[in-house]
Amino acid sequence: MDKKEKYKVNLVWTACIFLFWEFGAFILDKVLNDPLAEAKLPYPHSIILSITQNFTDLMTASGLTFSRAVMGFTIGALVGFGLAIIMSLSKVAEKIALPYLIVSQMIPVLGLAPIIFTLVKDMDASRIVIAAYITFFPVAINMLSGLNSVDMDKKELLYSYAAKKRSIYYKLMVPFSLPYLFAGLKIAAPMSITASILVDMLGSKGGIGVKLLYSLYSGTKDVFWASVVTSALMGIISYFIVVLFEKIAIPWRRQEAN
Amino acid sequence: GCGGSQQGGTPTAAPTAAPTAEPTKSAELKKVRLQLKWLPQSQFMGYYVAKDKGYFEAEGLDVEILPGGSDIIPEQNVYNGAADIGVTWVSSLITYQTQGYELVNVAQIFQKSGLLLTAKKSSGIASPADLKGKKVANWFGGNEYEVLALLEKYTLDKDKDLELVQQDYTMDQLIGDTVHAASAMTYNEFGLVLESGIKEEDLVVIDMNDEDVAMLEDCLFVNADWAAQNKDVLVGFLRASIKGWAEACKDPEAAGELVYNVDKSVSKDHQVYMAKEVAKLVTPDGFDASKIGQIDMAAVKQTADFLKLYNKDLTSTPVVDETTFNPAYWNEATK
Amino acid sequence: MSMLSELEGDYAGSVISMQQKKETEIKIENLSMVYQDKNGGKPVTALKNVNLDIRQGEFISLLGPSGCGKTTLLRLIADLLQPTEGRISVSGQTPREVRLQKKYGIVFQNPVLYDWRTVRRNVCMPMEIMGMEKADRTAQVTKMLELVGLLNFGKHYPYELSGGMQQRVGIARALAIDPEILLMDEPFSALDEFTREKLHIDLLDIWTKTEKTVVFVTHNISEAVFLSDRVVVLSPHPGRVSAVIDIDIPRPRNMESKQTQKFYDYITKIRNSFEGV
Amino acid sequence: MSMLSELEGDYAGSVISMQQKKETEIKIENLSMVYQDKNGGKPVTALKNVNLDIRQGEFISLLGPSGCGKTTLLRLIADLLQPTEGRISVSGQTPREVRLQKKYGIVFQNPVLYDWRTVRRNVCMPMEIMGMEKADRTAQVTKMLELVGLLNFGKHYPYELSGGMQQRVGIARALAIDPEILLMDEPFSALDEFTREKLHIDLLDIWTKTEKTVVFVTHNISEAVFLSDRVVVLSPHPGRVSAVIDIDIPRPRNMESKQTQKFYDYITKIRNSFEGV
Amino acid sequence: MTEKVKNVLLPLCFGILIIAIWQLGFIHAALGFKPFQLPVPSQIVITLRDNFAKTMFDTVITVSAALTGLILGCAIGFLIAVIATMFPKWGYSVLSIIAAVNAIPIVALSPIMNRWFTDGFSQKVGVVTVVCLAAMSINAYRGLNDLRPFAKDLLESYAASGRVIFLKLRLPNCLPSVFTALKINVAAAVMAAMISEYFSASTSGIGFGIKDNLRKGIMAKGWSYIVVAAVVGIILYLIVMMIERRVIKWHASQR
Ligand SMILES: Nc1ncnc2c1ncn2[C@@H]1O[C@H](COP(=O)(O)OP(=O)(O)OP(=O)(O)O)[C@@H](O)[C@H]1O
Ligand SMILES: Nc1ncnc2c1ncn2[C@@H]1O[C@H](COP(=O)(O)OP(=O)(O)OP(=O)(O)O)[C@@H](O)[C@H]1O
Ligand SMILES: Cc1ncc(C[n+]2csc(CCO)c2C)c(N)n1
Ligand SMILES: [Mg+2]
Ligand SMILES: [Mg+2]
Repeated sequence: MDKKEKYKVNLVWTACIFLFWEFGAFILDKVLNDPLAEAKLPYPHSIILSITQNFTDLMTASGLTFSRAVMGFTIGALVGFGLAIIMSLSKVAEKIALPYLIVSQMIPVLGLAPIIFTLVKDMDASRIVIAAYITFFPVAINMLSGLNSVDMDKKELLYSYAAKKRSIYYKLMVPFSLPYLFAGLKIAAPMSITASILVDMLGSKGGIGVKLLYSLYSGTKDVFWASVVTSALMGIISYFIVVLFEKIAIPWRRQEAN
Repeated sequence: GCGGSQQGGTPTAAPTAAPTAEPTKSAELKKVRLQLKWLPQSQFMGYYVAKDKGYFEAEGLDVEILPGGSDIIPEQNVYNGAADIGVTWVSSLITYQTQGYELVNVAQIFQKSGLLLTAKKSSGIASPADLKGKKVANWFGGNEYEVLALLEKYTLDKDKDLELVQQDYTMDQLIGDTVHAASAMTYNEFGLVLESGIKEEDLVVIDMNDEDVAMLEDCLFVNADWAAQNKDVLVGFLRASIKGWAEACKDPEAAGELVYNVDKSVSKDHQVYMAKEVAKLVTPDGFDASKIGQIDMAAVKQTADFLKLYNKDLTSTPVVDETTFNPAYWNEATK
Repeated sequence: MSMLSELEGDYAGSVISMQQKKETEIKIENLSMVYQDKNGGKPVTALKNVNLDIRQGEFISLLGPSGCGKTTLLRLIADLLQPTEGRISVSGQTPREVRLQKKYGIVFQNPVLYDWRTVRRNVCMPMEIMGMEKADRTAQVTKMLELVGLLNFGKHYPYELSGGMQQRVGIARALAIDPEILLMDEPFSALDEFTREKLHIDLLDIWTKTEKTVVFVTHNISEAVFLSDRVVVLSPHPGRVSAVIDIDIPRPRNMESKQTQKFYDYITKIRNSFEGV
Repeated sequence: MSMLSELEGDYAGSVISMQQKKETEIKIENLSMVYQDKNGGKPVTALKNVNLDIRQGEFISLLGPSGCGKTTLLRLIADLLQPTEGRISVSGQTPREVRLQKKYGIVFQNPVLYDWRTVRRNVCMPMEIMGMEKADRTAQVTKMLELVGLLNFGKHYPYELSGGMQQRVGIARALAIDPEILLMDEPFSALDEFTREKLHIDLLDIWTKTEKTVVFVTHNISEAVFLSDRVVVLSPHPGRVSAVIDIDIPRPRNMESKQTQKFYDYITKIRNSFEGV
Repeated sequence: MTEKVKNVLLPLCFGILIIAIWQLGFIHAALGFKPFQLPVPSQIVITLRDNFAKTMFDTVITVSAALTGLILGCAIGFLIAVIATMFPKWGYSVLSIIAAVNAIPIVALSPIMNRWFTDGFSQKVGVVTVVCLAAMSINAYRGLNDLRPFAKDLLESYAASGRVIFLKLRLPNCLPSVFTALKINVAAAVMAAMISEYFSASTSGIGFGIKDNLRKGIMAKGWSYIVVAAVVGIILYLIVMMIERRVIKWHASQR
């Protein structure tokens, strides 16, 4: 598919979603006469209107959230990557660590935040740590499954040269697992936005999370939905950034494009 | 006993040295972090006014107001040092104190409870007794004790006679009729319900103060250790805050606008509405404005007693004395 | 046919040969290898009681029917697999020690190229591990690609190559680091006869110059005879050594060597020892 | 040498052969195939202006140096690749139509087995697609595995097989459905000579009985001569037909056929046409 | 020691070590925590025992919603991957839409679901479903399309229909990635179910137990719910691993 066609497809999709949503909102509002129509499913055009009205506000907020997400994502991805490497280096480490990685995902931020605050002291740093904490898991699991899927014969080639662990990872394990890693990153990137929004709510002074919280609390539904849509847009953007990096990092897979 | 540590004591040996009234150079300002219980809004207008008018600065303080949020627990943040002074509800504070947190209430900003239960008249609820068999919402997490007390008063079993459910941030459950009665703060949620287009005459309101189950709400509290070591700072902070509150309560309209300009979390109208309502809680009818922040020990005792009765998780009897509610700093600040 | 009976003698004494001057390098004693079937099937005995001495600098070929354990034997020598019984020693050391000294070069049965590396960088890889200088590496890659006739495809990725071209990349990669012990598993099976013949000559040339020990797996009897000092025939299920034949064709060998009667006799002989299996 | 000059005549007239009684089945006209290099390199012309008629029921072999485009040609016939120029028709239809009629059976150059299927189920797969009855399938699988000598390995997974065994599974799979047109890409390259010879006979047997058209890619000239009605020699870069040689050795052929002078002469002839490339 | 025993023993020993360090107050000493800030294991266990019936009831509430959402979310996510595979031109965009949905935080989703569904269960299922979409669709898509060279050619040469290619090639080929997604999603599902209980119109469930107690500073009880959640997470994870071992024993990762 060439660029032009891709562009066309995306355009059609956007239009379709818009129209469908508009229709759904209409049904809810005018046909079912739902008193909460505006809260349940507002008209997309009114959301767009609200986004344009609050444009600068939303942009500063999403800028803050996005930058925090980028930091959280970077740290989280690195940690996830590192954990996967450690777990694939040693079966013992994998057996020990895996259950506890699951446990880590079961501790909600509410329980975790006080501990992190005490450990890190600085609130802003804590927020990034928490965002990273939420992000690392899919990266670790995906990368690990990539590392575990490396063909035996490809490994044997390097064993036969008595390559050091480091070069085995550098030259084989990691490049082989890149497609898996990128699948993990594609999951983690929008998730880091979610995480960043969540930590916005940890008493931050700005960010989309604050917008969401304030608008929910104050019943300003248009701002709420505008924030929801903005966060979704950030998700798409983060996803495409990862896709872009994937295209650069995995040139040998371009064959599949056709 | 818990919270009964010695060093927090010496309440009688309250700070004597009055802080220098003249403004200090900003370089020498002492940094103080105030942790709000909730979002920046007129509920906390006194501090915003004090900050805006330079009252804190005059006390040699550089106060940073930390907004609250869904996962922010002021008691925790003050205790572990992420903040110096906190705003919370007394009922919640006592729960923490009985756990062993050496936190001290140093000023009681709200003298009355702002909590209501509200329902649409169409739900058939006319008085608390009618809650039987209905779906009633509250936020829980330490905000439910007054409602529990109310139910107890009307001999309604919270598990059997009605369905108590959790309320999210919004009032949509009430508006959308998925609950019959919902909790609301006079200064906030109730206003939102009205703003949503429901008329006041179509609503029933159960006021905790009228029902005589009120518990104390917004207060200022600190870590006992910190207070002992930063008496001057604390007293200065209280003095400036009280000044701010006094001014805010005198002209809530201006205060609401000011809060709106600091942080546009809510619309200006709502912020002003909130300011007016909050003023009624800080300086109720007949309350001496110079006594803003005074700890009414009788009211504290009532709050503690209710808690003892309705909070099954309380591990020990609440201690209400000067280790937990210390008026000395307030006394000093208002001298 | 007189030739054949003359050879018979060597066959009996198999291991003790005329080239005794050279010392034993790879000593395989009582080697057995059983693969457990993880899915509940019967275990497969790939090798049973294999004894074989490979001398230093020798060019030895392994012949045998498909599935008889040739690859398994190669992998055991290379320490890529641990025997269930018996032992291998290489110049008195364990295969592991030798592997860790980076003395092995292996051409795998299927080329095992890394998808993410171009042809050049695939060939380059072992040299990177050996810590060779960048300039030297580039020169050596060019030389090796020239040898296998792929100079024009250096920048291509493996999926853009034909089967035989991929195999040649594998050969270039193994030869590039000039290993002391070269283990080749059907390296030329996907090549046409002309490319193959060219590579035979090139390989013998390299071998003569560098005095490597070469263990060469093939299905092509004439190839085995042409290249080897000795040909080992394995029998299948379980794999055992069924014959070891010294190839006494003078070196250097060339195309003419293939026209000699001796050459044909050897082929016939091996063929027969095969059929006897 | 008299033999050779006798053959020369056929060579000149190449396409028009003595077997004109059979109609042309696969007609390849002006076929060219250029692979674009997606990574910025030069495009590779794999095939250039190839013309070839393959008759119905013919056994035709493709020979040519590594990388000359044999696999590409096979894939073009099978409609797995679209030519950049020219056209192929099979009994007047496009390759697509023929493919959709499930007339092809392909043995790939590397076995392409499905990791998640046992040997039996790999062989079974095409029959499932053809909608064969379960009982028939089981019987046919057993027959095919017996043919390639893998009856004992039916329950094993591909990774537990040797290279040659994997290749034999691929052969069994292709033969199992008895396709009208059999395209085989170096099917026997990983097999020892004996297994190979057995399969030659078996394949010819099947071919005679079923009158399939077989397009057979190989590097082994004698194999090509032994099996084929005609041998097509391709030249590399870009791949063109450089010679088409009719093999006029009487059928049924057997081991004795290989001992004839004619056989050797054909081999020499093809070898020469190769070298002329 | 057999492999199975090792699998259980190693993490168990590690866990016991951590619990011991925790119980003996080393963690508290290192971080400067008081036991009432971070309860010690014995406190948690005692609380759990005293409150066992209620905790189990809450667990059933949460886990049933989490599992329902998990199944729904994985099924829909998988379907999306299938659509994106079957209609590469038009379907592929759905994956980016999923990425967009994945960026809507649970704290925003929950109130939306609260408005759409009136009961707590459906609300939770709604949230969990949405949360599980991305990991499944992205991983399954990779598995459905990362085929070995010529694997598809083989089937195409037999004129296998798209359906057959899907059933016989893509589906088994994507199983390892589906399991990867499942592993991520069991953790995500329990977590999402818990968080959505922060806002759900009910007063039961693990999430409510955590929020209510932690906010009130009743740490031992709050943490006893966290422990239960962790145990549930591990059990679900182990179940996925066990199924994985049976279903894809042919895969390199299982050797
Ligand atoms: N997918 C591809 N992309 C780019 N180039 C290709 C691709 N497949 C084959 N080629 C090129 O086309 C040419 C012919 O390849 P092909 O596989 O047809 O050769 P072959 O005759 O089968 O060789 P061999 O005997 O080695 O298998 C080669 O030069 C190869 O580099
Ligand atoms: N990983 C494995 N697991 C189980 N069995 C195996 C494994 N590898 C090989 N085998 C079995 O061991 C036997 C010998 O295999 P090997 O690969 O050594 O044969 P080979 O002589 O190289 O055959 P070919 O000439 O076909 O390559 C075969 O029967 C095979 O089924
Ligand atoms: C999640 C949530 N919890 C509690 C409240 C109730 N509330 C209203 S004002 C206020 C601050 C206390 O002074 C609080 C806690 C809410 N709206 N949302
Ligand atoms: Mg082999
Ligand atoms: Mg080929």
